Amino acid sequence: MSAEEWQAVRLSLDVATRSVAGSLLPAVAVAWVLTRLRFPGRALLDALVHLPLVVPPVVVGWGLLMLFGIRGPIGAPLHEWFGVRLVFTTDGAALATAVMSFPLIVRSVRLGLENVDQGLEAAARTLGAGPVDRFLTVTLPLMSPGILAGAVTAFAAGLGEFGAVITFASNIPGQTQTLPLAIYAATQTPGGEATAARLALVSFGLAVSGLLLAELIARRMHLWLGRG
Amino acid sequence: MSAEEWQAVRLSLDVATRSVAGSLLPAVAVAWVLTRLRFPGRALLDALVHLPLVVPPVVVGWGLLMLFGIRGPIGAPLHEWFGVRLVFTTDGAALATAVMSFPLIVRSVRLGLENVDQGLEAAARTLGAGPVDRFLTVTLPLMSPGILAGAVTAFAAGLGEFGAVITFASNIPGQTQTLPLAIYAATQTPGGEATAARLALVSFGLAVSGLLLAELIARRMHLWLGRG
Amino acid sequence: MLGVALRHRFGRDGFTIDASFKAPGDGVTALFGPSGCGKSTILAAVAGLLRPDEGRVTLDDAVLLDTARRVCLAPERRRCGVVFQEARLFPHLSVEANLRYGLKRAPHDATGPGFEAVVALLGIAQLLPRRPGRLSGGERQRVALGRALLSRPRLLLMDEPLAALDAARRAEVLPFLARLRDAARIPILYVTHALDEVDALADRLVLLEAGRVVAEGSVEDLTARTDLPLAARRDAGVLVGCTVRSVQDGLATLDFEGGTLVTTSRPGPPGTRLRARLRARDVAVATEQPRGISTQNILPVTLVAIDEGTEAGEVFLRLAAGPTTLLARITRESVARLQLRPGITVWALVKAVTFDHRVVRQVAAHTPPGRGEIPT
Amino acid sequence: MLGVALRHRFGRDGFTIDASFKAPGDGVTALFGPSGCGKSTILAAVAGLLRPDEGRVTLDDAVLLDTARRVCLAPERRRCGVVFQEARLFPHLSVEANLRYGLKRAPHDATGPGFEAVVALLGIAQLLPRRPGRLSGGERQRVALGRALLSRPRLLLMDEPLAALDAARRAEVLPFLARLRDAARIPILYVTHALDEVDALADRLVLLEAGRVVAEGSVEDLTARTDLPLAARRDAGVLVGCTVRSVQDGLATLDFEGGTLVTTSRPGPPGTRLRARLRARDVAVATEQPRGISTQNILPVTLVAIDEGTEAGEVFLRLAAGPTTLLARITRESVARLQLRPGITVWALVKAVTFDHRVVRQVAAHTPPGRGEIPT
Amino acid sequence: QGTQGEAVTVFAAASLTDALRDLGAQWAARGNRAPRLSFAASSALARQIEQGAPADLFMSADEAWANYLQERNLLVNATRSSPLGNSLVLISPVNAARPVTLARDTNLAVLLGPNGRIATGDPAHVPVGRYAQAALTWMGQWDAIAPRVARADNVRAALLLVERGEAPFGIVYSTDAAASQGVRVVGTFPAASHEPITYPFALTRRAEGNAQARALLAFLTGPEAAATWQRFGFIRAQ
Ligand SMILES: Nc1ncnc2c1ncn2[C@@H]1O[C@H](COP(=O)(O)OP(=O)(O)OP(=O)(O)O)[C@@H](O)[C@H]1O
Ligand SMILES: Nc1ncnc2c1ncn2[C@@H]1O[C@H](COP(=O)(O)OP(=O)(O)OP(=O)(O)O)[C@@H](O)[C@H]1O
Ligand code: MOO
Ligand SMILES: [Mg+2]
Ligand SMILES: [Mg+2]
Repeated sequence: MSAEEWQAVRLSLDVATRSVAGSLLPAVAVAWVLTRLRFPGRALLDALVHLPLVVPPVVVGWGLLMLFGIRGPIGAPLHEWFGVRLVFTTDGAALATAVMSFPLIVRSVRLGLENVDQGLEAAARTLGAGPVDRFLTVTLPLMSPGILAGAVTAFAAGLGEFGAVITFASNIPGQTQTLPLAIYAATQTPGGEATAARLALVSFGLAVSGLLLAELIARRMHLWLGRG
Repeated sequence: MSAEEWQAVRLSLDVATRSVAGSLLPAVAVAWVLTRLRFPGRALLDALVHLPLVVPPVVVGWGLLMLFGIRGPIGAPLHEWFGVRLVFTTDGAALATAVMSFPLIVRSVRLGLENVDQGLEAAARTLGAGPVDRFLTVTLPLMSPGILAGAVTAFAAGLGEFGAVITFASNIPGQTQTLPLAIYAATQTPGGEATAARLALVSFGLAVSGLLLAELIARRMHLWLGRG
Repeated sequence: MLGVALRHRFGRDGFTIDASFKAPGDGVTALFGPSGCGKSTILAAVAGLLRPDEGRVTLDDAVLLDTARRVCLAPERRRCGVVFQEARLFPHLSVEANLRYGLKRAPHDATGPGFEAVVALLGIAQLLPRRPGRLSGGERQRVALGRALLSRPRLLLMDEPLAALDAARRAEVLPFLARLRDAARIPILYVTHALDEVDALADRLVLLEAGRVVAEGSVEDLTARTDLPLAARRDAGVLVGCTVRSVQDGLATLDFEGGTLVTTSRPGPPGTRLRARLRARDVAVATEQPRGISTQNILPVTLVAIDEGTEAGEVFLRLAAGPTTLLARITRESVARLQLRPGITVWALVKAVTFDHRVVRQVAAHTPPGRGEIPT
Repeated sequence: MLGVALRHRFGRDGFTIDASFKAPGDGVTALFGPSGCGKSTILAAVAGLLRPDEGRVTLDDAVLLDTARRVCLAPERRRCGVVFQEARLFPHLSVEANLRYGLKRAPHDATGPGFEAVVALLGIAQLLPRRPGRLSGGERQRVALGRALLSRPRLLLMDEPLAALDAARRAEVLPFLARLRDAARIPILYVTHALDEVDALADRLVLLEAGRVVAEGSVEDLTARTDLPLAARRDAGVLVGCTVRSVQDGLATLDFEGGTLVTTSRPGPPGTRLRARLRARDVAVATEQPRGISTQNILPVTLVAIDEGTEAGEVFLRLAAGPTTLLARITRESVARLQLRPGITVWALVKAVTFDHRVVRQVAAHTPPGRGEIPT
Repeated sequence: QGTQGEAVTVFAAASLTDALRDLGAQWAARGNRAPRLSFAASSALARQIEQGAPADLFMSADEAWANYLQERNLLVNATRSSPLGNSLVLISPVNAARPVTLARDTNLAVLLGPNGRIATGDPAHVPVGRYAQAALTWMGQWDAIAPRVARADNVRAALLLVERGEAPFGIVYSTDAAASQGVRVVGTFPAASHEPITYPFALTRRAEGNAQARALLAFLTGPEAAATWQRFGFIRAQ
């Protein structure tokens, strides 16, 4: 593989990792809110979370560009006050990836949360654990298989994220040209099929490694939760 | 909205529904195999299932064209023996959508399955229920929240699927021009923002309706499973 | 006849089971032992839910498991009805559907109690449309019991099925289980901590400790021994086989080999064979015939031996009433005061009201029809 | 003092609770009633896990719940230790971490039994590193018990905590609970089906049926009544407060108001105040003083009344030994034979071995230190 | 000059990919800092530039998107030129290629048969599709052919559909047709049948004072590059 391709691999891993790391916490919070609270705007929040899933990635990228671009309502103050620029940066690619995979994580986490026996939370309450305490010591560990599954899905999806990234963060080698963008570039080149296939295989290999690792962790987790 | 846009809406619903309907059964089967069986090729199967997630949708579409095109190893016999052609057809769009959302369903279903108390399956065994019987009467109902969640995710993702569809099935109004393709087309035109935003809103509305419906079903399901 | 021989170890150096015992072709074999001694594990292996490292389980001519010959029948083909320690009801099915689950899957030629009979007896008629999630702990266990009974099993495995029932419900369900056993003629393996359940149900006892069989035998034999952990229980005592001679004004007269007993329990019509537990602590002795005393049963017996008691200050007197052995638990001080020694004749005193009617076993088939009747 | 008044209905026309009762500031109040009568529901409402339609729960000066004033303290602020019917151990934590969960979160100034003492007493030292998934049913419940004890609660709620323990373990844990109660001086609400647990632990009884309180009062008062469902139990009988006079050769002499009793149970050193259950079925009467009989306790008593029994052929004799009431369950036939009638003087006979040592309650503080000692 | 300083960032239409890579390498070989090349659809690139993308050079496949940026004053108008041209061709799979004469009366519908489709870019937004629509309209065929058009996302996707035999015909640029082994050009649309196919290049406003960027643009539009453009099938714009 060429140096540029290696760079794309490293960048893909970097972007996928950052995106998962960044979206995990909000995803858990949103999942908890959606599962455990009943409030008027709940359905709307649920729908908003799913938005990136239902519109084409390119449109998501376009929306992000409108919001986070230096002329956008969020991007402008970010840029002016903090000098932060997301468009065309690796962080921007991670943001686009995170937004795209957010519904996937939330779904997984919710499923994990729904299966937490509320009797155990009740037991923790009677033992004096307040809301945050029992969430951290009981709910969170018990929902961790769902979180792990969500993170893995998001990581895998992050490795493959294309439309939103190319639209929002552009296709800049070394900064935003992730593996899927490189693959795309290859398919845009006459006779690039072989390169595309090779890069797709690399992408696949990365995902497989991630999955295997997750499988190992999941097995330990199940043992740990006494379900082994 | 124009007649063509209405058509795109109808077609999107049609494609998403067909794709979910078609992939649900295989997804449950694959999830079961991955969760409950230990066999040598397991990790590979797991990875294959995730493949559409990790490579860009365009590449998936390209791969599908190689496989299911009339010169492809699957498409050729399908065409010759059964006269079935997938490229340029609504079925083809559904196939591409199904392949793209397959990993999402499988993940959800697995999470649902992992949370089925195997003690209940053991109880069913002692009551004389064979493998298929107890799967249908105990495992399947108990994992149904996972299946529902998977179906909803897949439906929502199906409404937004773009890259694989346009590459595999092309953009043929009335046959394969789904909502995301129309939205995409609008964003590619200078000044098309308004149209794109309007169509995205429609797409969003559809997804919200689907989610609300699913929420209702899920609530009933939880009551039904005695978790209410 | 159920034959069980198992050897299993959890993990590399975890808990180890090494037990073998037999259970008769019909009747109840009680597994008795302290918490964590492996009772549930044994049941799981018999049901086929746990595959032991080594073992052989046979039921009459059928080999359910033989690790040596690599035979291991699937649980669904073993037809073992299991009542688990936790009810394990299907949460998505109504109580009625739970009950019918096994019934539907039973072979068509299998006989057993009918749906209505079981529902009536377990007092769960008003629960039928509910979901298990809306049941109390005791209600749940009753439904689990019904579900297992209705699956028309060849073998019943019960793991403390009555532990969650209240006394009244237990008293009601126990004779039903006893009748079921007599009617169904299938072996029942029964795990319990309660001696009254053993009395009402068990024919054989398997005493377990730390995964091993300490003693195995008929309930009568084992309960008459003073060297087993059983004797330390405050309710230890012998079981005596009797036949009802007459019933009048709430008082029944029972013949046993070696004498007659009067009881206020209602053992059924004359001719019924039953089994009464005479708890050692309920038996007093007198060296002269007591007069003007409310105690109805005053039996002339021979003092055979004075065994060590399980508490300081207590002894067991081994008394012979004809061929029947009775045990009396009295104070060491009384032995000295009354100058008791082996060989002398004394009177054994047993109050008529100490015979709980659930300590008797109905062997005759002349059961009057009624609620909970088992149509076979 | 715990005050409970609740009204709650499940669904539109489901099960309805309408109960109110009080529990003293220290000591055990047992909730007693058939399966499904609402015991667990009441505990849940007191713990704050169920918000009743209407109700008021007060603990000393603290109002835990008052729906009228819209007060509803969160469960985690109520400091109620709860032992659930199902153990509800945290599956992802080791047994040790489970035990320490409540301990860590207890206020620093709260006192209670120490970690080692609880572990030793419940016999769970070898389980500490394990996961709950690898425990037997009884082991699980023991850990749950320890976890609740270690959370240093102001109020303990126990839902059949010993149901899954074997007799030996129960006998061992019961006095621990009793001592805990005496040392901790917190109210305990205790749900059970077992009268021996009531004897060993309970000061007050609340009898429930179908969500309503049938009777409420001290254990002594309620157990001496023959008109309550309690009397139908085979182990019904009065509780008598006693003081140990002397202990010698495994025999203890107990003084009570109205006489003296001899028992082989080991009630503790002289001066210990305790409570003995004299089961009605264990008490016989004689019209002339018996001689040459092993029975150690022969008390002159006055026959006060002959109450209807709960079985055909049986009656309850209400006997006065000084100010103390005893119940004897004898046959109607004996009443006729011995021409018993209210007013006459008779001898009440009670065997020394019928006093299980767990039927006594240690009130004095002079407990010899030993295993399971509670450092406060 | 030399290799110091920030590399020049070029935002270029995906259809320029291979030629521009080649030219980029040549530029670097002359001792310049290699440019950073970002390829995407012209539309995406234009929007990104609008949102402040650090692009120094914009090389569009379409005058419309260059106009879009120019209207927003994001291009240095003086630097805008359209040095490249392309021609529009009809292609067939290599094994089923029969020459077709493309004139005003050619009946393409007959050639397509009852079920055949003609693959090209989506006329709604892909430039090649727009040129194809114009050409077919010129031929008087558009109304008959429109329902039979397989609208691809980009030129290469249209090419792929023909290569794989899914569509018996496709309309693409001659540059793409030349690069593919799987298709053969069966006809070239008359230049008059559509607007000239041009590729507008310009400096962005942000690169106004960037000498390197200016130099690179000069190189790319200059005579040294012309041979390379030609090698990849582009023609000089009229
Ligand atoms: N969530 C619920 N919805 C409807 N009914 C319920 C619910 N929970 C309990 N019940 C009903 O309320 C009644 C009281 O239940 P509860 O669990 O308090 O009984 P219990 O006295 O603890 O019985 P047990 O001794 O069997 O544990 C039962 O009839 C039960 O079916
Ligand atoms: N999966 C397992 N892995 C390791 N140890 C286990 C496992 N299951 C049970 N054990 C251990 O094996 C022993 C026997 O457990 P079992 O459940 O058979 O006990 P039991 O006799 O039924 O007890 P109880 O009366 O309390 O229900 C216990 O010490 C338990 O901790
Ligand atoms: O009959 Mo006793 O137990 O010596 O009083
Ligand atoms: Mg067990
Ligand atoms: Mg309960």
